[in-house]
Amino acid sequence: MAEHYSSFQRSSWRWVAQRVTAVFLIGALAFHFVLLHFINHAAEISFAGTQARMDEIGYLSLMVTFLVTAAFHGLNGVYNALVNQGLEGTQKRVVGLVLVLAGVLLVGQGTYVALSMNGFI
Amino acid sequence: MQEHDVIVVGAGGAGLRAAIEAHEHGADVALVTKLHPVRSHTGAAEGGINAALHSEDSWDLHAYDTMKGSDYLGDAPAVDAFAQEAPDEVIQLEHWGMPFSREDDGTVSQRPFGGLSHPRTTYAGAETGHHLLHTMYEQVVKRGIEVYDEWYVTNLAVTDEANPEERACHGAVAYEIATGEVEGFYGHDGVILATGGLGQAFDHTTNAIANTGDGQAMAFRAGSPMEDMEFVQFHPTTLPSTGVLISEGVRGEGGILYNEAEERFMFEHGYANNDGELASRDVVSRAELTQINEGRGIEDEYVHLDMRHLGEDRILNRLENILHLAEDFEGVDGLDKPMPVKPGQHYQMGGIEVDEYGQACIDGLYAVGECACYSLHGANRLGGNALPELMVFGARAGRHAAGEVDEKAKVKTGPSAKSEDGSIGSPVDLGGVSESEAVATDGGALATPQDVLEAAVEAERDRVETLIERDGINHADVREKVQLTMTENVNVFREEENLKQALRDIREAREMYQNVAVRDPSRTYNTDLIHTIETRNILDCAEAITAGALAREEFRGAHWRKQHQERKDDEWLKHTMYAWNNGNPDLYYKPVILEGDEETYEPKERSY
Amino acid sequence: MSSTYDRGTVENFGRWREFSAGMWAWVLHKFTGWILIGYLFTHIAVLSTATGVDQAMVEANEDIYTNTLQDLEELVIVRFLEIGLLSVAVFHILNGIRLLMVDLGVGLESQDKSFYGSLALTAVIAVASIPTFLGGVF
Amino acid sequence: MSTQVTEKSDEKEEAESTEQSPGERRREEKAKRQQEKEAETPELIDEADETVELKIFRFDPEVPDKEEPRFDSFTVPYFEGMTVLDGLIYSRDNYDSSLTFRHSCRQAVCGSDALLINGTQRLACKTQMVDLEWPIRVEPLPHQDVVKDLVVDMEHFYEQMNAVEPYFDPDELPEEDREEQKQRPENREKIKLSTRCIWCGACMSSCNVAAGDNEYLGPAAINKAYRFAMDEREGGDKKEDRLRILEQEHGVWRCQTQFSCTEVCPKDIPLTEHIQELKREAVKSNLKFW
Ligand SMILES: Cc1cc2nc3c(=O)[nH]c(=O)nc-3n(C[C@H](O)[C@H](O)[C@H](O)COP(=O)(O)OP(=O)(O)OC[C@H]3O[C@@H](n4cnc5c(N)ncnc54)[C@H](O)[C@@H]3O)c2cc1C
Ligand code: HEM
Ligand code: SF4
Ligand code: F3S
Ligand code: FES
Repeated sequence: MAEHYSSFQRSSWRWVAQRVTAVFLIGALAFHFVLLHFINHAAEISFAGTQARMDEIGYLSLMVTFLVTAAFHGLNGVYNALVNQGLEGTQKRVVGLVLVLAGVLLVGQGTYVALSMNGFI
Repeated sequence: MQEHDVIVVGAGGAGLRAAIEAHEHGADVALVTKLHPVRSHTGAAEGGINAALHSEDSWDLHAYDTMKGSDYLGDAPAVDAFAQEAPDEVIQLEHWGMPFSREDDGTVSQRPFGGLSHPRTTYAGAETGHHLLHTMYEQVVKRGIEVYDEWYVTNLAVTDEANPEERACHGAVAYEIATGEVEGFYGHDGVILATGGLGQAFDHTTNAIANTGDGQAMAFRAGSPMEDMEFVQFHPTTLPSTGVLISEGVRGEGGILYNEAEERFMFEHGYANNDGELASRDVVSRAELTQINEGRGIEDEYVHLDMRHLGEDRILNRLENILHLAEDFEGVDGLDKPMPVKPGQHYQMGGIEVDEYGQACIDGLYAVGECACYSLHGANRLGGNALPELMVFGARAGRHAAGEVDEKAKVKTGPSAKSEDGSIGSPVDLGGVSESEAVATDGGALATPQDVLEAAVEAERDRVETLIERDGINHADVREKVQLTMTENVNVFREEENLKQALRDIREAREMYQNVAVRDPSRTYNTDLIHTIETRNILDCAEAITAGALAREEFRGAHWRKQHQERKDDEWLKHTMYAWNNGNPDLYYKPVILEGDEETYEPKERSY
Repeated sequence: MSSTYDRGTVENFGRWREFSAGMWAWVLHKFTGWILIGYLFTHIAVLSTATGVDQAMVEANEDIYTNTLQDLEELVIVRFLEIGLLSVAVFHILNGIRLLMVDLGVGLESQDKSFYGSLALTAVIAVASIPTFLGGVF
Repeated sequence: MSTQVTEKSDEKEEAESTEQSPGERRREEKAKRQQEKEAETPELIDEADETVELKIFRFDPEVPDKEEPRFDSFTVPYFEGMTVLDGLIYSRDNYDSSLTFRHSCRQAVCGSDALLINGTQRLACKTQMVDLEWPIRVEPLPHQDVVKDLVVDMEHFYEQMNAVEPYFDPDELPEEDREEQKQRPENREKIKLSTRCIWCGACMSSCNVAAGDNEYLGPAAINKAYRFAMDEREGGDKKEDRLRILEQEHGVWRCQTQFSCTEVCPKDIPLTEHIQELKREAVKSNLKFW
């Protein structure tokens, strides 16, 4: 077990980022829920309503940031959880890659969706 | 076979210190220990470690206090060396990071302790021993010293010339507890025994269950005499069910002892009209036992130590850990009820006879720590003097074994130091019961050290096989018999008839031991086997204690004899020596050395 | 010591009964976190119906996006799932706050109480949200 | 050479099934006694013939009979103040001398006898039977290989302890021969709790992360590192080194603040707090370089 030292990695930035995104997400998620379930009831959602909201550049960028932070926070969380359970070597690298890929796809698709709602695309 | 320069047996404070020192001087050291080092009983020491650190204090005051405390049975060369080197050792510990308690200016704190003329007990909270043990183990890890933990040393590889002083120790035989493997450890430059106390010879003790006097018994059977074994310290306040120590601090703060009739017997029965509960350990222990024996004990077993009147605040402030101890180990809430206490065996002043470098009379054999007797504590050890002893003499022996010491020792060892024959007046035979117990090895006939070791290994393999293969009784019955008779007859009170009874019982136990067998057939972690071998060692230690107690007809230090109520300096200013002599023990005396470096110590009345 | 007994995963997992507050919090936080990230993927997938909609349909509120969402919302099961999602999110937030406090070294002594608190508050919020979520389905 | 429980204990076991367990009864009584503290003579319960049943895990790779792990029942006489260790010793000395467990000091300083008692990691010597539900179930520490009966292989634990360079290593020492290094009392106070660790392994055994990731340093080793990293006598350079060790993959970041380590530690060391503090320290020291 002496090769602890060899698997050297200063992973504190991920730890910090997980907390920082969490702080942001507290607000963002609450806002999202309240807005789309309590103010505007989900059942009454329509594209027009969505479009109206998305037209505002502030709301759009908030939603995109929300998406990016949530994706990072969630996928990093999943990665940590798996690694904590003792994922090693190749397996670990593969899982990391898959998660990064999934994240990129998620954010890409999400942004594309948001932009279509906004009418840019 | 494992080969090293120095084999250290035991990894408590003494063994670790010896190993570090030998290693510092270039020796290749192996620590062989039946417990992982941090499990050693040094970790239980609470009070502190004495050293003359202050500029107003000086080593000769410490030496004087120690000599006086020993009731003038200390040897001056050992006492002087001890007091001179203790400060260096304590500072050394500090430099190794020991978390000593601190004064506001950042220097280490020292507190007053019984029998000391200056506050020189350095401490780390109420767990000084724990910190000392861990600090030194850390240094062992740092140096990469090889540790064979959970290896039980069963015997020494010693040649068997007729005269023990001509014998040589070439190593030790150890049993790997996890696997049942018996192996030889060849020590080019010698073997240092540091196996600790022998509290398990008594049924009520503050010592650990692993403190079974293995080192004393192994050295004894190899021909190195045991010295001053009758001096056993009993602590007056231990919990009755477990023997866990309740610190003197409770009485220091004003705790009161009561008997069943709720009498404050220390005063009301006139045991100590001035100091009461704060009289010295032996006085209080004897008072408690008198009460119990006269039927005024609670449940005929213990007395009460009451601290409730001190008030919750004061107790929580100063004695909090006592509350935990009483609650955890006796199930008693000290804030709510008086705590049951009774005297318990605490420390063995005597041990393997060694000089002030820790050398036994056998060439290449050293002993340090509680298992050794360099005649430092004499007839009575002062509180806080055992931990510095581990350090000072551990270092000295380590240095000597590594070949760094040229001076000749002033303390003489072995049969040639004899000044006078002794007699015990034992009602039964002492020593070995059967022929097979007589000889350590066939060394005299064997050519090389390796042969001696191999022969010893073979003998131990046989012993293990026999114990496991045969049918017989459980060692626990033998152990219990010895422990009960020791506590009953060789306790605080010693009367001739009782001592003789104890010798008879020990003899019977020895005979029973001929039929012990290990029930557990497994080679994996066979503690049944280990305990069975330990019980054999307990027998030898118990006998040596009792024989010495019967021989010494005076009252000195911790040794009290009913018919001999005074210290007899004319006749008894000498050490009791007990030698195995191939199974036929012999008791003799050797002189006390009172001429020190600076002055000659004059025996004075020991009063405080 | 040729062989030792490794009690293995099954027995180790059997120890859940002996879990203490902090461990339950850990398990639940993981669990809720995974649900949330899983939901995020689903969510984006559903929202993807918003791409390439026909502006004419939008005017009539008949585009795929609007239809999909409103069809989904008509399902009672979806409404219940939403309550579940809210509970999951609320617990994750509350326990997340608890964990952030722990990271900052605040209130470590009452970590178990704050966990129970998070659970209770989650329950309260979930119950309180029922009218909103179930409004109009039945 | 039977390794079976004596029949005597089996018989007793059967006779032992009352609706209310003795443990419950005694705990109730204890509570009652506490209420009646002021009352003149608290009623003394006759404990003379009370017995406790211990259900003890048995396994020995070498003894055919014990190759399959099983539980044996031992019924031992109860006395006031009896600890679980007392019960184990009694069972071994009177019923089955092959019952194997580590123990030495009997006073919670040697750390040999951390066991899983009624589902929680505790020191057998420090656990009063009255405080438990009866019968008492005793198992070896989870997440470690069992060598035999209650003895587990501690090697891995020791390796983790050694992996944090567990020794004092000051940047410099005082010049004078007999001069100590200065340490402020507050600084000693800060490391005090962390220095109490007795290497019992209870914390490590209770941590689920450590169970999953064998290389995780674990709470005890991190706490050991804390003891040095926070000791002002060592100096800043060494502290950097220490943080670097703690920050590696299997170091402090692994901790998921499960708190079970803190809960089981028999020396009441606030382990989670120490780990969290080190995480913050590590972040701080990294920020310095950015
Ligand atoms: C409760 C208590 C409180 C005390 N308080 C104080 C105090 O405040 N101040 C003070 O100065 N002194 C105190 N003492 C006394 C002091 O602690 C002891 O005398 C001292 O610690 C003994 O140390 P040691 O190294 O000789 O032995 P130990 O620490 O007992 O170590 C013995 C070592 O030998 C090993 N060993 C034994 N037999 C074998 C074998 N056959 N094979 C292999 N290895 C073996 C063991 O594994 C262990 O590592 C106290 C003692 C007790 C019991
Ligand atoms: C809104 C407020 C949120 C807060 C306060 C929050 C808080 C946290 C914290 C502190 C952690 C770290 C746990 C640890 O590593 O010790 C975490 C983990 C995690 N979070 Fe969140 N989170 C929030 C929202 C979300 C969202 C929206 C998602 C999903 C998209 C999410 C998914 C996760 C996941 C998957 C983990 C990993 C859990 C694990 O398996 O250990 N969180 N969360
Ligand atoms: S931190 Fe506590 S539980 Fe862990 S090994 Fe040390 S004393 Fe035992
Ligand atoms: S139990 Fe494990 S996860 Fe952290 S708080 Fe303790 S180390
Ligand atoms: S026997 Fe030493 S800690 Fe329990």
